[in-house]
Amino acid sequence: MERLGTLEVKNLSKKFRSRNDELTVLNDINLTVQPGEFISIIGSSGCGKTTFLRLVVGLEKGYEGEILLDGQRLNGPSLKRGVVFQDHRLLPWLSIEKNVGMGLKDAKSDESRKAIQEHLELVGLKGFEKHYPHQLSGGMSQRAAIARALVNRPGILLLDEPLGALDALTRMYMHQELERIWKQEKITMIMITHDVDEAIVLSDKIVVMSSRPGTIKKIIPVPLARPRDRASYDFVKIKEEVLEEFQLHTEHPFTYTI
Amino acid sequence: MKIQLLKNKLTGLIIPLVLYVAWDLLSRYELVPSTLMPPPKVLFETWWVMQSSGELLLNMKMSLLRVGAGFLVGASSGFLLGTAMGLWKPVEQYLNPVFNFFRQVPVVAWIPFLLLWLGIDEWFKIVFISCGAFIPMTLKTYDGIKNVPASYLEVVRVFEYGWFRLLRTVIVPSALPSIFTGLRLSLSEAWMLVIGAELVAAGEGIGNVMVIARRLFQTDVVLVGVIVIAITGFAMDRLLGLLETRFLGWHRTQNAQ
Amino acid sequence: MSITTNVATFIRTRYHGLVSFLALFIVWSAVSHYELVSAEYLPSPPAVAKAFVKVIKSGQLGVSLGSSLVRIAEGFFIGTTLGFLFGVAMGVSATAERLFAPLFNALRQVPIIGWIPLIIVWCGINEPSKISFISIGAFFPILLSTFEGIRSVSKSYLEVAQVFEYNRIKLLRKIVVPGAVPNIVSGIRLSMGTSWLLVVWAEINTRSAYGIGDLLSSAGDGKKPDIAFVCIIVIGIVAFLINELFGHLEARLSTWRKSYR
Amino acid sequence: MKKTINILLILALGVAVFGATPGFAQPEKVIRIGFPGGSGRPLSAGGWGYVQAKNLFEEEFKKDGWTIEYNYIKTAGPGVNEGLANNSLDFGSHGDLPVLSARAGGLKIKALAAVRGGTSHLLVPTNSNIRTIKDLKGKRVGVNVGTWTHALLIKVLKDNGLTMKDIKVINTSGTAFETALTTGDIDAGFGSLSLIRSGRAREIWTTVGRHVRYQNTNTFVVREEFLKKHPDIVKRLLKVYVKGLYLASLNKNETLKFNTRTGTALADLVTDNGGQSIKYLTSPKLDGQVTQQYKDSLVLFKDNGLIRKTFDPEKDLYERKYLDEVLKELKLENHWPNYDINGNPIKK
Repeated sequence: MERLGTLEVKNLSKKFRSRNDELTVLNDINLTVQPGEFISIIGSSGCGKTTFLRLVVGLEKGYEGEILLDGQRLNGPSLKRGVVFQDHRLLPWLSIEKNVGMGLKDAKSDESRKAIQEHLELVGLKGFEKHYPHQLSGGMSQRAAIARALVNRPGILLLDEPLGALDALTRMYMHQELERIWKQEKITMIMITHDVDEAIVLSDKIVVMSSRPGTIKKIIPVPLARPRDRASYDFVKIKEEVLEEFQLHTEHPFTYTI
Repeated sequence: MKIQLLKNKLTGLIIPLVLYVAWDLLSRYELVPSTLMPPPKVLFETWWVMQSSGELLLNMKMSLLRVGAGFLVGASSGFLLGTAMGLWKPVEQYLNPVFNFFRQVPVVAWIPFLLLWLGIDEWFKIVFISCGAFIPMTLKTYDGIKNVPASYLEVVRVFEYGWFRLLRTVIVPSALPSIFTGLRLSLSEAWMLVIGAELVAAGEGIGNVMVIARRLFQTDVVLVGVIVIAITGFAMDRLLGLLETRFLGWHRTQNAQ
Repeated sequence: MSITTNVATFIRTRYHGLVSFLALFIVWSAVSHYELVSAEYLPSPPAVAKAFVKVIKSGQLGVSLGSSLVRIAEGFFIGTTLGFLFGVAMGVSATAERLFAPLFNALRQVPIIGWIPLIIVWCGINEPSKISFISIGAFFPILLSTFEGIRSVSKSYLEVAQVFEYNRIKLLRKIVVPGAVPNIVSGIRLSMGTSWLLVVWAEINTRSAYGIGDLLSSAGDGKKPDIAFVCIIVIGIVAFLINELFGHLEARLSTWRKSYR
Repeated sequence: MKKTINILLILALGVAVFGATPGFAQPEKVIRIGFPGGSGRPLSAGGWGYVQAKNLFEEEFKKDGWTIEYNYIKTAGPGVNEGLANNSLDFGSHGDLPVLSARAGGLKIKALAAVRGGTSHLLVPTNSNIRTIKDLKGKRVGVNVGTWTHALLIKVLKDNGLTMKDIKVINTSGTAFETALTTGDIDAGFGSLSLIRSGRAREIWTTVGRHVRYQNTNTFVVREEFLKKHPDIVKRLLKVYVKGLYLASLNKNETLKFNTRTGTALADLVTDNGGQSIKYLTSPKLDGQVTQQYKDSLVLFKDNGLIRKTFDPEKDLYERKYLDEVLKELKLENHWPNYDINGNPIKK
């Protein structure tokens, strides 16, 4: 199966209506993601980045503008887009193997079995097929969730702060793993994060969003060779550039969540 | 460590033992009339007579059959209504208020009408037990389905599941702990109500044995009846508990963490 | 908000429920109007309304309800007091728990209705038997909830208290019991609900001069289905009120817990 | 929060103190007599009705502050036993099965006098095709378990070669029995003439005109503990009672008239007891008729599992001392003859 995964977002706006109020969450978002690109979206909490992601997944309905995946307008969730949530959301009553196979039409066929096995290997969970989620550590659970999202070979993988709940060391280890998976699968990834370092380590481009209403402030390319060195001069420079965006455009400087 | 544990267990036996000895002495020396509190020895003898004559088994069988029928009807219809209300908004909107209204009325209050409508035979007893078993089952099934975490549902929406697969992989397993609670509540309610039904309108059954014994002034038989229904109720609950651990191992361990 | 808007909101939010009740009422009226079921088995709505007015006017309902409520209050008081005391003792002291837990666990297995024949033999069919019966029913929920409530008071609070060198009484008063209050109140709610059910059981099984259960069963025996119907409705309403009242109390006393979480 | 708890506690305490006192207070100087009774009847049948209607006990004990409490126990004889067992009754007057089963179950009571002449009718719904007792086989029979009609049913079935195992016993009592019979929930059962008169039932068998062993022979019993504590009160009470029976025996018509206050029509009373001598009906003597019948009953009850331990009534039940003294003091030793097992007076 050929993987496409070009995402085009044109003039996207999203409003939430409560009884009396109307709240604009996203305003005039324009973004193009090429196949195989790794994009991070970074912004302070409440800037609408999660809403944006949910719109792309199709879990949120009703928007103005256009979201096109390989030229087709999005309409509800689909297997063409995988998603990994911050909480791993593995079903506690299913074994890891079955959790990973959740997205497959017929999880019992030889083909599916193979796909599950491959993806478990991909995320480094071989040998844990029969385990249950509660028997896994946080990092392992998140890896299982990634395998689950990838198993039907979606064109694009959306990650909603996938490493947010992990401790610093595990997180750094997971950065390597994620990069490896991304390279191996050659898949488009869009990740939401709070963590500037994480974004620079992994992304081709960093989308910086500002809040109320959420708009794209700046798109910062990261033209560094991989694997990236967190201590290098270029790395630090990009980091400063990203941080500067916040300094300048945040009304409440104390609400950083960096 | 082990000795301490044993000691702890033994402490628990002190009060029952003291009570037992007090009971034995009081009734043996007639400080408490043995007509009200027959001595333990008499109870064992009575139990043995009832057991060996087959009287106890026969009546237990009748009661258990009734509980079985009433529980089956009540719990399964409760499961259906709970599921329907949990899954379909219109059903919930129209039926939940009515259900909530009727569940406030204790089943016992319906006895005169149930007797009027159904007579004093099996129909009355089974309907009565079913009504009692129906309510906790409906509540717990409905609760369980309503409380399926939205986060799990979102995961599945991405996978484009049909409703049947959705039900099978997510909704039912997620609601299962609550449904099991419903089953246990429903069964203990059924067991209580079968005794109640047999006290009100007889036929055979362990409740009826107690009524007749009461009327023939055989307090020992009444007491044996109380003990037997306690043990049976306990055993039934444990049985469901075992089933629960078997099917819901993931839930137990998850909660224990 | 004005009354009309209140009513409008009520109707809008409860619309579906109201429709179902209306439908039920229409079916009931139709069935009894066309005598599909004889009035002996199902009294018509007007007959029930008339019976309602009659029992209120004659004072029968008031006296019955009053007697039942007094019975509940007595049994409930005895049962909950004992349950609370044992619950606190078992919650605070491991020895008390080890002493009493097996006994109560065994007694708890007797379905409450199973006590009826024994209690009648022991206490007769008058007030004492009814009150003992209700007491037994009210005892266990409070015992369990108090015990669990106290046990659920987090160790970290106890450590805080240790740092402040609280003595046992102060510890109990300032930390343990307040921490257990939400549990205790939900136990009280459960006990109260059970008591209401049990008073009806007790009255049906032992019969006395007054009581809502007595009114119900004598109406049922005496072929006065309209009065029996009134009783069922009243029993339901009281159960509902008890539930609401104690639900509110529970919510109020547990607010700190919610906001804390 | 603390305030709410305090208020709740005070409320609960208040209710309990206010409510609990009348419930558990044990009255002193009250003589409590229990009778089997349906819907709160004001009077008993037979000689008892005379004693009650004339307020004989009340007048006797008024002067020293004792009050009399008549209790009509809806759960009939077994209910009277329960009252005696848990000290809420001092005296009882109930049938052979309840008295004998109580004594067999260890209830400490003594029989002071006999109360004779209870009747009953085996009824079926009007449209039933049951004609004879043999037709009852496999049918659902309403039985007020533990009362004398329960025992009567066993006797009647035995006469016809049947046992309780051949019928389906449905435990019903009082008004529940009448309802069940008319709705067809039961096929037969012992009841009163009023059901026949209202056209709701038909009689297939009756105790009226039959051998006295089919009739109910009640006994007037006292709790042993009360007897030990107040032998004088027991004797005085018995004396008044016997005096009442004597007066009743002199005037059959007045007695029957008092008995209509139980709610039974005069015609029915005449049908039930009219054929029997008033002397027989009022005799308190624990004579051969009573003792022989009770002896036979004990065997029957043991055989049918109604009692599990038999005993000697002469030793454990009858207390003739007081009755003998009273009769002597009243000079009524010869007013009532001794009756034999067939209900015939024994000539001296």
